[in-house]
Amino acid sequence: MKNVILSFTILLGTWLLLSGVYKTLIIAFGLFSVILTIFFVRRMDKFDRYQVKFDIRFFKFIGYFIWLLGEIAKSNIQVIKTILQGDKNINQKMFYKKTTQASDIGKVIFANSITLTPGTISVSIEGGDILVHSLNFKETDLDGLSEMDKRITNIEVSK
Amino acid sequence: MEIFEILLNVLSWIFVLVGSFLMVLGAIGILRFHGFWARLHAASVIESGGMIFLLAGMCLQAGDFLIFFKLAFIGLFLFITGPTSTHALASAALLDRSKPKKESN
Amino acid sequence: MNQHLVLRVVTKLMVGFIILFALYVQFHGDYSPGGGFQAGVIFAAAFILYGLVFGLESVQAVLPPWVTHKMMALGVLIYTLVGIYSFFLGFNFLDYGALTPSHPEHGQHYGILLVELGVGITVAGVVISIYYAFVSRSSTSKDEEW
Amino acid sequence: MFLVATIALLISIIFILLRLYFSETLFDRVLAVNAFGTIAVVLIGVVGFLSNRPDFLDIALLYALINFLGTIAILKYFRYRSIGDINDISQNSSGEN
Repeated sequence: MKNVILSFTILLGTWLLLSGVYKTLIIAFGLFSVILTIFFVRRMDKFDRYQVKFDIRFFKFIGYFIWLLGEIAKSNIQVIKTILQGDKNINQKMFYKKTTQASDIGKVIFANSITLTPGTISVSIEGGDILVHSLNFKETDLDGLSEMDKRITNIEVSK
Repeated sequence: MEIFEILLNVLSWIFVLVGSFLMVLGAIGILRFHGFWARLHAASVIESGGMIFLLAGMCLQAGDFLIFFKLAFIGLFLFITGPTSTHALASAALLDRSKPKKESN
Repeated sequence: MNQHLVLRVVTKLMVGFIILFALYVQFHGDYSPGGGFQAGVIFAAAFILYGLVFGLESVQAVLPPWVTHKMMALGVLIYTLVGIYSFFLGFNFLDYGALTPSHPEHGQHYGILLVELGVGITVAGVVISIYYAFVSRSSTSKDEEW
Repeated sequence: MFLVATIALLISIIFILLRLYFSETLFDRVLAVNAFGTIAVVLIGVVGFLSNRPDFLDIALLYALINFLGTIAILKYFRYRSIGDINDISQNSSGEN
């Protein structure tokens, strides 16, 4: 029930901000649309028997997001240097990185954060390990990934 | 009030210029690098850095809350789906390549 | 693709917003670009994305083929009924003014909304049915053969 | 300002089209198309600002959605040679992916 109310609020807020036309008729259509959307999403949850629990702490997530933007800026500079120098002397490597997240959503945030920072790409998730491909591998990269891993484990709701 | 507007304009100029620069550099990287896996990293400059800076520059020029929100919505959508499609592409291309030995660190 | 964790979670996260965006495009036909056809396609895109990631069985359980077949007819029915309604009140076919004779402008507004709704329902039904028809064919080659 | 951005985006689109034409493998082409899509989304927004018609943003959002969907569908077709019945196939070739 709590989930339904939360998603109702988020979807209705999205509708009101997308729409910009605040007439009674359009807002009524908005309510109808939100209810239809929730109906379909609940049906999907019911039939594929795979429910994603978005158990993350919102404010810590915002903090993580800002930290991630900084990381993206830093690694962009690294990759730009490589682009300007050409790829004659780069050291490509593929390696496994252990994750400490318990939930699916945590692992997905970790994999997508790795991909978002240019220079490293998550290739696949296999159980508790993520296969990472690095453009210009240095030993210090592993520390950066461990730092990211720790921060993401921090925003998960601990059981 | 005027100072504020000038500051906003300067900031959005910087963002848009940096974003355009990153886009062109990413495209050069895609053209210049050898091998699929290196190109994947050049494309991710376009998908993260260039996209974020250009959309942020446009956000500062929006002048209307609804337009601002729509730009933020597009940015968030690309922010989530961009890495997802890159990840799917990489894992599809993995079939052609041998995986490394499993030793986590 | 069933083992693909990132795709599964991202699809679950996005699909609700995509359906909402489709309905937004549907009901704002006269304020911003878009309208019935685009809304139907986006609505179908949400279900096609879901079907690609979670498989045909799941998506057909959520929206069974008989529903999409009925949707195709329902949209055309709405469209035609609006036309015939004005026809019988002594106006031209699809003359929206007939809906509220005292206020022709309002009638036009409601008429366009109704007709767009019909177009949207039909397009969504047709596109999803085409997807089902394509995907239901059994594949001819196995994974190891290429 | 937006004129500069438009020109830069068009230049990058030309580079990516060159890559698309001179590509070596299938995945290179998917990569180029995917990057092209991202640039096109931003380009639609920039052109909307350039011509003072920000309602283009709805179209940009739609393009982003179609780009994502198209990439997933193409990759799935490469992987399984069919966009449909993955469930029976993925059981046969378990251990991959």
